[in-house]
Amino acid sequence: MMLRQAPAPQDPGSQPVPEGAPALEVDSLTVEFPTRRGLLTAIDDVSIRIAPGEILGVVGESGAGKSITGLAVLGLLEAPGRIAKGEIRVGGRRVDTLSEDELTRVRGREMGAIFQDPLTALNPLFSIGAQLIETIRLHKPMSREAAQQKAVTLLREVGIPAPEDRLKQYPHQFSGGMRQRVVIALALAAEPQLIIADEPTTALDVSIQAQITTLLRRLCDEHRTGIMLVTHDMGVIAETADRVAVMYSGRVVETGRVEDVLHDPQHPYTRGLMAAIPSLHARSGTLAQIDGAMPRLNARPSGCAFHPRCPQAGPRCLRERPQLVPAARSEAACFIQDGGTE
Amino acid sequence: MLAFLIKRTANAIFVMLSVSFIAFMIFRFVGDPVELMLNEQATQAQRDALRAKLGLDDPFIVQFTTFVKNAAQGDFGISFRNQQDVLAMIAERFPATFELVIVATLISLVVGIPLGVITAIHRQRWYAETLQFTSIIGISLPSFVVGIGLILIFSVWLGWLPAFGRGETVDLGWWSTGLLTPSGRLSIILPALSLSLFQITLVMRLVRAEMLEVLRTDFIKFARARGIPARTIHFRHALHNCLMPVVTMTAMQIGGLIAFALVTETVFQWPGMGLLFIQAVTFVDVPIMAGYLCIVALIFVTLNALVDITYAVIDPRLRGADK
Amino acid sequence: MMQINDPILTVDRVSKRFDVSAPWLNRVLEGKPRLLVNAVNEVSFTIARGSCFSIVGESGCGKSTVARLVTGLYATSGGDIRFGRGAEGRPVRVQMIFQDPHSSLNPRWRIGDIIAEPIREMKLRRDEAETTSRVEELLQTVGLAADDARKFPHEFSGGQRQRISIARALACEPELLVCDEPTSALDVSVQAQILNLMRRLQQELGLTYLFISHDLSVVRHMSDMIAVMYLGRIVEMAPVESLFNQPLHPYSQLLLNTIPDIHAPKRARCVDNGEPPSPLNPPSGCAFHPRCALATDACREAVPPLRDLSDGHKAACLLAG
Amino acid sequence: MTDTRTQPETTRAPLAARLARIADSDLWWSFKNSKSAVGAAAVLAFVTVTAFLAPVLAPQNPYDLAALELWNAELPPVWMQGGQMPFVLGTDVQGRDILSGILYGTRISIFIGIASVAVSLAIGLLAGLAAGYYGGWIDNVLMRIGDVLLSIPIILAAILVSSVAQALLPPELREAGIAAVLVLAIALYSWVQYARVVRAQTMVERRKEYVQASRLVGTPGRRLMLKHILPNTLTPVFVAATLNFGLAILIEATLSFLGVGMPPNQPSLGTLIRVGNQYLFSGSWWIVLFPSVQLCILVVAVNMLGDWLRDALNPKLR
Amino acid sequence: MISKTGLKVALLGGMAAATLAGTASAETVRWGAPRDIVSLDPYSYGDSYTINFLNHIYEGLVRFDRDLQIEPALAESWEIISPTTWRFSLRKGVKFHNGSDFTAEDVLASLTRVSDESSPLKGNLPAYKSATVVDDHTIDIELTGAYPLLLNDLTNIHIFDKDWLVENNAEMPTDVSAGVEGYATFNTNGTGPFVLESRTPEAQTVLTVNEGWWDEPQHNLTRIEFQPVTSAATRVAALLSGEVDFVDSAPVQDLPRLSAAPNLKVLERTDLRTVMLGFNRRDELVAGGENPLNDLRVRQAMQLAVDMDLIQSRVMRGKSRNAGTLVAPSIPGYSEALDSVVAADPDKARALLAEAGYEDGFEFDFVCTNESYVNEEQFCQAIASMWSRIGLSPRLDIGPTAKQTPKRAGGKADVYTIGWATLPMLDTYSILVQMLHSKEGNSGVFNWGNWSYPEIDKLTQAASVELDREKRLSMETEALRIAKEEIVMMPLHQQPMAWAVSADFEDFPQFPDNKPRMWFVTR
Repeated sequence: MMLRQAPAPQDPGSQPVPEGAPALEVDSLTVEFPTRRGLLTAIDDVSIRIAPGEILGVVGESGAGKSITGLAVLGLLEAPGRIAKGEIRVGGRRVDTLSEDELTRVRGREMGAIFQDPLTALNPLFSIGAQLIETIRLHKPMSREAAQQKAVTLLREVGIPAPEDRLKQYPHQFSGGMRQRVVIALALAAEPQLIIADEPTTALDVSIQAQITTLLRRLCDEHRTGIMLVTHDMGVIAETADRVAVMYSGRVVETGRVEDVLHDPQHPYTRGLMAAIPSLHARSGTLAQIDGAMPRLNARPSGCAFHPRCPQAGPRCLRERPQLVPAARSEAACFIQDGGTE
Repeated sequence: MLAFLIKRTANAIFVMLSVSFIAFMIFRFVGDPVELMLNEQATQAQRDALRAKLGLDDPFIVQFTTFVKNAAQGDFGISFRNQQDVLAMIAERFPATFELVIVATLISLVVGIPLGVITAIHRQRWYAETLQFTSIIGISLPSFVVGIGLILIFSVWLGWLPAFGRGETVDLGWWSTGLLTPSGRLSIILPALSLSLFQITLVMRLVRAEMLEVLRTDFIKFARARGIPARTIHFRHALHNCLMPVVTMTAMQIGGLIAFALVTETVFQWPGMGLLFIQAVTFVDVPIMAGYLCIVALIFVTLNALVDITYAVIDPRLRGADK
Repeated sequence: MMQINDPILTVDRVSKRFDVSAPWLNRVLEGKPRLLVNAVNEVSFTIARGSCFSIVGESGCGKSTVARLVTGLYATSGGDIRFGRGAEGRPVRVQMIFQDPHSSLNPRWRIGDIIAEPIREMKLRRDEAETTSRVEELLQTVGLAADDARKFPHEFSGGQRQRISIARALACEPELLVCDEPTSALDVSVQAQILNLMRRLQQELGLTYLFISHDLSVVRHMSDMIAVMYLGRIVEMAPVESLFNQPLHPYSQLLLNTIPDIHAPKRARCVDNGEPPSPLNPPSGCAFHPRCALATDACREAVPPLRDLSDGHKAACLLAG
Repeated sequence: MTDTRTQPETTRAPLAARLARIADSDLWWSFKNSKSAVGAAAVLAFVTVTAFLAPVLAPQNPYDLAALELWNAELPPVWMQGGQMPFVLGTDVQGRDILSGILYGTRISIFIGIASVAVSLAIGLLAGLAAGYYGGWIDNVLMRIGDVLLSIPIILAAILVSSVAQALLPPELREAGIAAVLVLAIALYSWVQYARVVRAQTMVERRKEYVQASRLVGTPGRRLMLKHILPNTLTPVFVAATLNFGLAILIEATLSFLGVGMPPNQPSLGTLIRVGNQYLFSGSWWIVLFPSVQLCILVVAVNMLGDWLRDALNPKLR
Repeated sequence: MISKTGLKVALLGGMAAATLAGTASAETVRWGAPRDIVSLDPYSYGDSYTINFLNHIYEGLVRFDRDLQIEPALAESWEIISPTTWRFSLRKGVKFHNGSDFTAEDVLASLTRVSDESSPLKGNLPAYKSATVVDDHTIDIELTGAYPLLLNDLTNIHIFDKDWLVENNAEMPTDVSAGVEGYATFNTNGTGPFVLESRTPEAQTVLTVNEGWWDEPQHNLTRIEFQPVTSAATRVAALLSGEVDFVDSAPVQDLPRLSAAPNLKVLERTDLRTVMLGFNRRDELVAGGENPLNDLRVRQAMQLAVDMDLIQSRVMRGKSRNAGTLVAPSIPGYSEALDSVVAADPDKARALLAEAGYEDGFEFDFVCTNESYVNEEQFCQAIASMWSRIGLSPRLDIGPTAKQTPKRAGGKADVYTIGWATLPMLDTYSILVQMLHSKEGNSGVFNWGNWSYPEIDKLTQAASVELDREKRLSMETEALRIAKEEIVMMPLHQQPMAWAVSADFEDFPQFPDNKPRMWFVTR
């Protein structure tokens, strides 16, 4: 069943890895999709930094570009999407310039991934054990028996009861929550320093969601793994992340520590978003609402992409694009904090 | 599993009963068997006697029951023209058709699968697009035109390969094979090629489509995300997942191929069942037509049932259905 | 505010069973039993005119089935569904808003035809001109332009489509709107728009809502009464404030305990609470007992009845109250 | 419910807007940008138009026995020595102009292709809708019929139907009837494919929320099927129909080649090839070559369009 | 050429060449036949192609020599003891292939078998009444009346081994209707020059030489591989590529190409078979309505419309011989005076039609087969086209013999093709009694149009008992004259027959009856 993997050279990149480098550094990342209606910029000048052991929540509504950011980091953008600008470093090593072969050696070993739907993320024709062992032996040359042992350990670590028996089972024999745990185990197989978790809880029920986020938090703390947690759910961010980056229409509009952004949002979008979430504690008559919807990529407004929906927009917002600047305790890309909107 | 087997078998039996009904209708109503069997000088008394002997005066349902009963025992009657037992005639020609079809199928798999994989994983490259384009021509060319062309080029012009027949055959019990003699092997090349051309492109296009489908799935994306090399992904994860439909289709196609071989057999004068059938159509040899119909349908239905059952045994999702 | 004497809808011990047994032959040969899923099990509630009644629960708990039973898309397997009197003495009209704004509009139809369909089917207007003007009126009511009638669904965003769904539902001039997770496919900012719209329509048109959702914060925002469902049964039913302030059933407590709260993040949560059992094979007695820290032997044996514990706050737990 | 009310004037877009919508659609864009699709469409349009203008364009009516002049038999194409106008592509042994034969033969091929697709579509759509929507015994009966038909390979079914029907047709109906029989022989088989596709799609669409919404306002089942579900099942059917059109042409040609199709005095492309094949070695290669080339061009163009359409309509490939 | 050869060698080595050209030893004939024989039992099916092939295995009491004259075979001599009794002295020392001796009992058993009521071949021996064994090597054959053509008939009555028949329960002819397969259908035991080695129907039948043949072989063959190749194009291809070395039905259009091939030679001559058209002479046409074909002027018009010279030069490639009368020149009873071809005259034809009252023409069914006669499909179309031009509307119906014969024989054809070679009798009497005679009793079996000319009937009956050859022939000629005058049948041509053989055959005699006789072939 197993294809023997040739042991990979130990170091895919050539430059030395700085000690204590951030798990992930994204600088001015721009992702473009050439289409028949012209060039679409899905990600526009996005910079992100994740320290080891830190969970960065990337939050935004659909179309904000948060998942594409994750895929760009993994080097899994689908054609015709391409990185037009910017640098990506994982653990200090530049990865956006690597060839596909080199990337393959980085993926899994340096960075892992967890996707939204655990049902489709596993190959239905291979047993859980086969998939785990394949991945383990790919990254760490070891005997089948040792790999099997390691697989059992991994499954136990992600909280799957009776892991020895479950190795032989196939994905369809697992419940949704258990399957997502398997996916996490697979992502952890080579103990990467960065995990991209793309909506890992969206497909799960509330009570299971909490289990998975708690598991992620624990693994992050124990292994000093940096996690990029991509989600649309502010609640998940609030419970899990250390820092948050709020994305709107392909840009980061606000970033900072979770408590700061949640309690004292500076960007009008973040503020509107927080106010639009119904409270669990008190019942308000009318929810604050942001009129309109996220612009489509091919119809992005000039200047600040948020200006058509922004109650405080001024003429400058139509002309110029705001950059992230310190605002209160976080950073926001808004002229209100950066010299006014006139 | 047992229930599945029973249901699948019941379905197969139902289909076979229906097909034999069609065959019976052809037998009974295409021309009057009495007219076809007697020469024109026969007297009315002879006609009546034969009519009674054949049971043509019995009620319809009795006739059909008799027909099915006989057919189930392999008795399709005697050929009007050759005066031989129909089943024996078909059985005698079965090896020729079967070898042709199997060789054509093997060619189509051996050539088609790699081509399909290549065109899928290098979808944007020029050679993949060229292949894909060529494959359209492959499924569009009528096989008789291909056959005529092959004969013209390889037999008449170049003189490399035989234009007709099966070459020398060797008898292995009741099975006669042409694959064990040099002339037999040479003879099968052109017909098999002509028959498989359509299959090759079919397999290639199916593999390509399935591969593209599978390569888009999350589990492939996830496999890439955990660093599994492209080769492993393509040939272990992706191909594994699309081989099932390919093998299924190929197996199911064998039934159709056996029937379709009659065109090839006509062009290459390949002494198989199809040639027999076409000649029977020409000579209104109804028992052979009816028998051939039943036997092709039987092969078809059996293959389908086997494929379904194998599927149920192999696929972990279906196998573990009781969980 | 609540005229409980004049309920617009009374659901009386309604059940719905789905037959998911293996085919006959398998049962005979493999000795498998008939498998019936009790998707909804003896559910009773009443909805007061003009109020919003919510059913909340996790996937598979039967809440959507209740919605379809009430609208008549499913036939009940037992129990009664009674409607009050509607306008002009005719029976109450029920309409439904669906979860998925992508599949709830026929992609091949123009918006105008989609909204006009109920008017035409039910012959609510005399002629085409009246229908057209009614469609335009409805579009404006839900915050769209009259021009949008010419467009096709794919030209709209998710929020706009949900508005169209609402307009279609309103076209029947219904008294009761069944809303099956109307915002769960929408983004937060759009969700607020739709919730506000629904609120406004409720007030302007005097609508009654049966609101189905898994999102407790949305439910809290919209509802007057809340029913919590678990594995086909209502385990707790209470006015909204009472339920949120003082959940009585352990399952309600678990839900409130595990949902993320942006206003009080990173509170100590007990998340090790197992997974919901399969509805095919529900636990005996109280279905929640395997996950319940307080469960006793009694919980394993009898199905606890829904008891009124205080002032309209009902719970189906032996230990509560 | 009158018909006038089902399609209100207000929502019907003017033609110009409609065209603009088409010109702006993804499908048109994909078409414009696919060289093979444009090429295939152009070839197909040319072949179709010339075929249907055959009575105007063709120098001769090849079906009119009185028009055939044996003196002109086996003339080579005009560019060869001995070639004569107006027989551009030469003549066959009856003095039948090959070009005219090809034009008329293509007309028959296209007619049989279109007619068999139309007939099988009509049966297949209705059967598939009924099976998918009602389920139960209707579904069972229809699908079992489909099983039976599919267990008889198409070429075999077509040969049987066509040879049986030809044997049963009275002579005065034979000329007109053979084309109809061929259409029937092909359609009888291929409706199953559409029925299966539509059935599967119907079972998916039936559960969709827009159908439930329509049920809620009391739309009767028949209207639900025809106005809501049917239009949404057509995309895959459309692709299959295009590819089957090519297949139908091939099958007709094959039957004619085998001698159970169109008769030699009403030749289709397959008949021309069969007859011409007898003169392959005698030097009159043009009798077999040109009809073969035309047949291949026609089917390749159809299949290329079908191929493009399948990719263009496949949402996953966008 | 060099590069082509080089490529060939490079790609396939010598293998292909060796296989294609070299498997046959010098003494093998690989025979590419237009069709298979239907059975190994000569009595099971009245098919002259089958009977001729089986003549390599079985023999009759007499046979044709190289000049188609009758010579002794299994009978050494015969005498007519009374007008109805013939005595045959049988050859001694003849052995069947299984080693048993040939005796009079075998002849009796064979004659009994062939004349059985259920025998499809009984019509080939019409005058036979009974036979009596005189001694081991003498047998008397009783006839129903005086019959001059017995020897001609006997050339085609193959002699079985009685014991072999008895052992294998095959004494009676295979009865199709009984659903019984005969042993003789699959097995042979004759006395002829060749022995059956193997047979796969529709694929290959292999004969090897009979070392113990009683006669001195004129051939030097050791093996005959008989392979049906039904598609003419494939047959020609196989011949050109050297896969077969004899084809007994080469398409006329391919003859130039075949004669140009250095490794082949073409043998051609005109057949004895005269192809002609018959007319429906019943009161109504097939589709209903009054039958114009009963009007002689209409038939004359139809004959005048057809330009046989054009058909001869174009369709038949100049290889056929246009016929003015219904039998070929070498058939006794032929008269050169009658053999004048009617020249085409469409104007006169139209005038005649108008005179008969059919200036607007009429529709009728024209039934042809597509494989019975040389280029039949083509000349039928050409004739239909010529008729169309004088205003008639023929509905051309072309199909395989098996489908068309019931139509023609059953009166479901207004005009039809038929060919007649007077075989095996080789006398005009054959066509008179079988075709021109009114349909009554065993006469007029092929009178498919159902006409009746009492004068022809009278002449035919007189000729059948006239033992004076000259008198008999003049009666036959007179009947032919009436037939020509009345256009009972419309003669078209004697069709060409063309064989193509490998150039290395020394002697490959071709016969006007189009029957390959391998026992005369040397290589």
